[in-house]
Amino acid sequence: MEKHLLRITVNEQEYELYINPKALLVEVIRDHLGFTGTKRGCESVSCGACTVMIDGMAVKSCSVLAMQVDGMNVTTSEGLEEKGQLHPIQKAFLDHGAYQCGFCTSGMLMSSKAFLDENPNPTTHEIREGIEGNLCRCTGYNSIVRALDAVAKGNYREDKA
Amino acid sequence: MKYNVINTHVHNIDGIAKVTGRATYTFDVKIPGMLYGKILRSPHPHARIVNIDSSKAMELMGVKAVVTGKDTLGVKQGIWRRYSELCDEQILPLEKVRYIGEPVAAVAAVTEEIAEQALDLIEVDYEVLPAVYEPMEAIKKGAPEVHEGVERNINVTRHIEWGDVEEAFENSDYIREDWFKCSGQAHMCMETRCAVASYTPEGKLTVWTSTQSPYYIQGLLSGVLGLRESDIRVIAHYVGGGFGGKFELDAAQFCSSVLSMKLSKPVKIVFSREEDFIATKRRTPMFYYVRTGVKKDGTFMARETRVFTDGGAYTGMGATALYLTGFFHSFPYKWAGYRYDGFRVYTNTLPSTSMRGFGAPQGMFCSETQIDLIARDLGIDRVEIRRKNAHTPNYEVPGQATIASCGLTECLDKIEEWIKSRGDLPPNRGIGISSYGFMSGGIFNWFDSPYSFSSAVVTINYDGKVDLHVGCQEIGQGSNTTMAIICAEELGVRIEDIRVHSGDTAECPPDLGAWGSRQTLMAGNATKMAAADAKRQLLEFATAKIKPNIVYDLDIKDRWVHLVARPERGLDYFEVVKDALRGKGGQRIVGRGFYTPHRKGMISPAYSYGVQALEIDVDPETGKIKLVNCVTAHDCGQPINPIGLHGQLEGAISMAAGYGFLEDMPMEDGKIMNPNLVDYKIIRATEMPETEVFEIDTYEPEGPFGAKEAGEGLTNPTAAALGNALFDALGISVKQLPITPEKVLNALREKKLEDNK
Amino acid sequence: MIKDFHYLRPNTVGEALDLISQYKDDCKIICGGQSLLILMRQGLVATDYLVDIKRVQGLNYINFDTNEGLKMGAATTHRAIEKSALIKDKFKVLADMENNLASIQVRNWGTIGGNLAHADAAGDPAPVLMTLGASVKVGSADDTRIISLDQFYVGLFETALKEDEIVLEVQVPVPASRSAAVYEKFNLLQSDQGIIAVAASMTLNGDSTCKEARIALGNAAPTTMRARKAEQTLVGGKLDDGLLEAAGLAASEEADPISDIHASEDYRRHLVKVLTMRMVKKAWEQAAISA
Amino acid sequence: MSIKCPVCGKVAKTGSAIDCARHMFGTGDKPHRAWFESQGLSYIDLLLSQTTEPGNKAYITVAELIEKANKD
Repeated sequence: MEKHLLRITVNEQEYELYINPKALLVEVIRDHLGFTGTKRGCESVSCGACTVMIDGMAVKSCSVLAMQVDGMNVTTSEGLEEKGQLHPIQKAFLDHGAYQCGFCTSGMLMSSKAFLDENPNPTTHEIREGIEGNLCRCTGYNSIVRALDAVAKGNYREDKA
Repeated sequence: MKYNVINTHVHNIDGIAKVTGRATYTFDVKIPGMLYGKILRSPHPHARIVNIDSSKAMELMGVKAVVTGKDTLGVKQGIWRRYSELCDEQILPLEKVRYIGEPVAAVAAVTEEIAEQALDLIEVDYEVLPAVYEPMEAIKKGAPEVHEGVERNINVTRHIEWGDVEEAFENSDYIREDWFKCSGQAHMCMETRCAVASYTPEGKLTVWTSTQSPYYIQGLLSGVLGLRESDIRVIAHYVGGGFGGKFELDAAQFCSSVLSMKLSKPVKIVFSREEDFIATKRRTPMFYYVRTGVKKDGTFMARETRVFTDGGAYTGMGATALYLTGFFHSFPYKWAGYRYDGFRVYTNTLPSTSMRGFGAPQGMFCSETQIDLIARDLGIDRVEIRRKNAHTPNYEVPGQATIASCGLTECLDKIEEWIKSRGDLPPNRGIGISSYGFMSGGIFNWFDSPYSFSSAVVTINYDGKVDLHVGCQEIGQGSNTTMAIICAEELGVRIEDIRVHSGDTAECPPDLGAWGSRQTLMAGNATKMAAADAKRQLLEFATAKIKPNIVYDLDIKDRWVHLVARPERGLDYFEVVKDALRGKGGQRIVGRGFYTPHRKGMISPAYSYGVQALEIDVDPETGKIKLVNCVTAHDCGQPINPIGLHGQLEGAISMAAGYGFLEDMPMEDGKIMNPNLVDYKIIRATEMPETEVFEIDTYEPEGPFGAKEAGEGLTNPTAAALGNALFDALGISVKQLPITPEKVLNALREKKLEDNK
Repeated sequence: MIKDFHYLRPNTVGEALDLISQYKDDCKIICGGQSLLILMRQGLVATDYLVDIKRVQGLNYINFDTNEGLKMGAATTHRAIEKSALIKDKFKVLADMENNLASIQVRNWGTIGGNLAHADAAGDPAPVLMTLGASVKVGSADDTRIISLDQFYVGLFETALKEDEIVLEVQVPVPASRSAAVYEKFNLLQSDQGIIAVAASMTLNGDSTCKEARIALGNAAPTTMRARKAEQTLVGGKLDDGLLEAAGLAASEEADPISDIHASEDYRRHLVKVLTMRMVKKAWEQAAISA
Repeated sequence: MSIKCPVCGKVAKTGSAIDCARHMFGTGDKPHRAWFESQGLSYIDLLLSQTTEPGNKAYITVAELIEKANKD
């Protein structure tokens, strides 16, 4: 099977690699590039643990061929920190205990980031819809909703942080 | 009493690793030369293994080994090690398979893909045997034998009785009988079962795995592999959820170990989500018959309950669930006479076991549903009837349990208040309530551990940093943080002074692990004792330095070593540590602690209590239920970690509400029909109700700083509260879980017919 | 595990159609591919060549004009449709439907053309588009043609597409005056497909009697279907409970649902009836005030 | 007359056969189970019907046999 050249930018770092075109984006991110923050929890595009941002959009990286994002920008949870500082959403997750086992957290963070970038002043129902593609078996989601609501209310703006 | 660390806003100490993607789960472990394993599973619910031919698979390029039962010691293992007849599972069976999905062979190859291709090349001849799928069928004369020589497939029976049940019924004014069916439920941990086993020629085996009890896995692996316990190192630094499904030996752990021992290479096995659904274990399905006698005024007199549980193919933890469901079915009420007979029946289905609540959610669903029916029949208020019969502090459940702290009555008052505050509800709205309670760790030791149930070691370094080694297991419930809080409080330092070491049998003392809500109380007591031991040693030096009048006591708070009576007189903690170390010839200060319950009855040293109210909205045309509000009055003794506590509460609600109206594992001829996350329904953010919790303050004398169970018992009330809310809204009672829209609609139809009579 | 394949990524529609006519049924087309990849991972679908049209130029647009109506390129994502101000304004029912289609992640990557061509009877867009009288423009290397959605679905996961054809565009006519369309699915989780879904569009005469009714059922048969008997019971009628009941009953009888772990056939028929009554009433009332 | 348990001789407070049956089921130890079998009944089948069918059939059946046993 001829390999294809994939040019991809992950967390602001450009990579060039030759891959079997059937490789899923999540496989490239985890197995080829070693960003293991991104997880996998199902084979049915259901759980959202593999959620990353592609050109700013939340997408389930298990549902996409890596070749389909050739030349695009991918962000994973490892790419959220800015200059070594936690992103406001990460801080809010800590303050509100918006994770327990932590296995869904990376995907949850990426859905949250993409959602708040697009809708900075959501209602709590909109927040729930924003993360409904991500399963969490531990928290019951409400702590995550509170965390995102706090970020939206500006409690984590740099000047306040 | 004022605390510096306990019940303050403390970040989970694993938090930063988890919100930055740095936390490395077994799922992420990759070591040089690692091979990938896959498991061949039985397509038959019941069949004799005639022959397994793996020659073709071995010819496939990249395949390194194929193992079957013949490559193992053939040990029948089980977690009830004290009772050999209950150790009934060969993870790679030699004789026959007993459920669809049971492992028959395992492959190791250079890639996961090749391993999977190899599975198709293994030829297995089966002699298919007649199978049985329902306990009520399996128990009949002439039903297929799941395990040879087990009469009527009855695996375990349990009898609990106190008082004179006949007399109590005789003295009852009203007797009610009901039949219930409680479904199974998948643990559905986000991280599927997985393990990386690495055996080296020195004869040592290291296993990274997703488990609730590294010590159990170490012990069980030792038994099936013939290695010394101490030559096996089990590592579980981050675990993607457990919920009762990850403290028995699983096929990922066993098969990767067998393959690694054969090849002396690391082997990784990760279950697919489908494997995790069809071939691990599940919440125990139960058939309940409940006969209850009460006085006109609502006083509970007698209860006689018979339960048949679907055990599936093996025992596992199911034997414990059979006992606990019978005990907690009486909970949290007083009965003059109580009799429970439980029968666990083998079937050719996925084995059933412990799952968060451990049998209690089933028992309480049946009990609390019937209590509302009785209250209606007698025209008594549903809160009143519960208050009248509620457990109270220092109550003894005859021959079973001694209750110390109990805030149940206060919880009932709080919930009654909240219900009143809701005023008149709009049509098709209803509020249901359910009381609950749960154990703070089990007293039973069927595993036959020679070690104390929990141990901890506190080591103080020259710089004042404290290393806390505990065997209790962090699985997301926050035990590392809880132990750090307890240690910091007792020692008088800050949370950032503590470094917790857990999840590694080579570093940490043995501990039974994370199940039965045992860690806060048991590991917490061990940690507190270890910290107190270390503190005592520090205070010896401090006393020598301060030279106070002998009548003065010293203590440490927030890094300040001082006279209790004269807090301003004291020394800096860090200075004292430095001096103490020199005084000990440079040896670090080491404190030890351990805990094993004694003289605390049959079940547990302490019990949590609470009452939950769930408000729902029903669409009477479709039967669809929407969760609106869930309010819980909760007595967990002294809260240790408020953020973690709230998270446990909400997480339990989502899981238990799912059990009430969404989650099920329907089967056809032993085949699970929804082994994926499209067809298996789990509550998502949009289905989760608003939640509120009232903490009811009590002090539990047996618990560390007065704490007791907090997270698991909360799985017990929600399904019952949901059913009772439906009863409140539409006057119908559905006695089969889950309460699906279709069942609601059928119940409404039946009610119409009744009303028209 | 996915079987190996040759991956082809044409840049233009022309290149794409040439490749497809060259490889015919030796190739599969991937757009968003979220459903296709699941089937490939399960080994249910294997292919020698995979033609990726997700980023082909000129398949991603939303246009509207007052004569031609609405035109959407096949590679337009669900999310783009959901967010489009134009669609919110002219075809709110489409935007609302998209808003409840799976999750944001899926809507971000999935495309309208891919969804329609996948031909899942439980898919959300098809019933809504059917009631709006929509068609799809399909094309091959030699030819393009228009197929009404009513004729597009021929069997379980089966469309009228020839082996060398793909969907290029979705066309929705300008809604008649005094008309309105609504959609509702019954599910247990908001992001799920419907156990049953019903879309209805009502067009009224001046006296608010029913001029035309279009009712489409999702997941009520092997394919998305029109409930024509129910529609006929409504034409010429006045809005009242008896008429609604009759329409609901007709729809539940002409539906052909299965029994599975999620619902029995009887319950599904019941849901068809309830939802049809609700949707017709809702559409009727909206149409009445729309003028 | 007050009914005795044909196995252990216990007399239920009410002395009624049905309560005696309840006592025999509840005790359910080997000797008591053996008695069921000796009457050509299956303890387990009786439990099964009691726990799965409405009414009180199993107890009534056994009560009748107990009365019989007490007569002779």
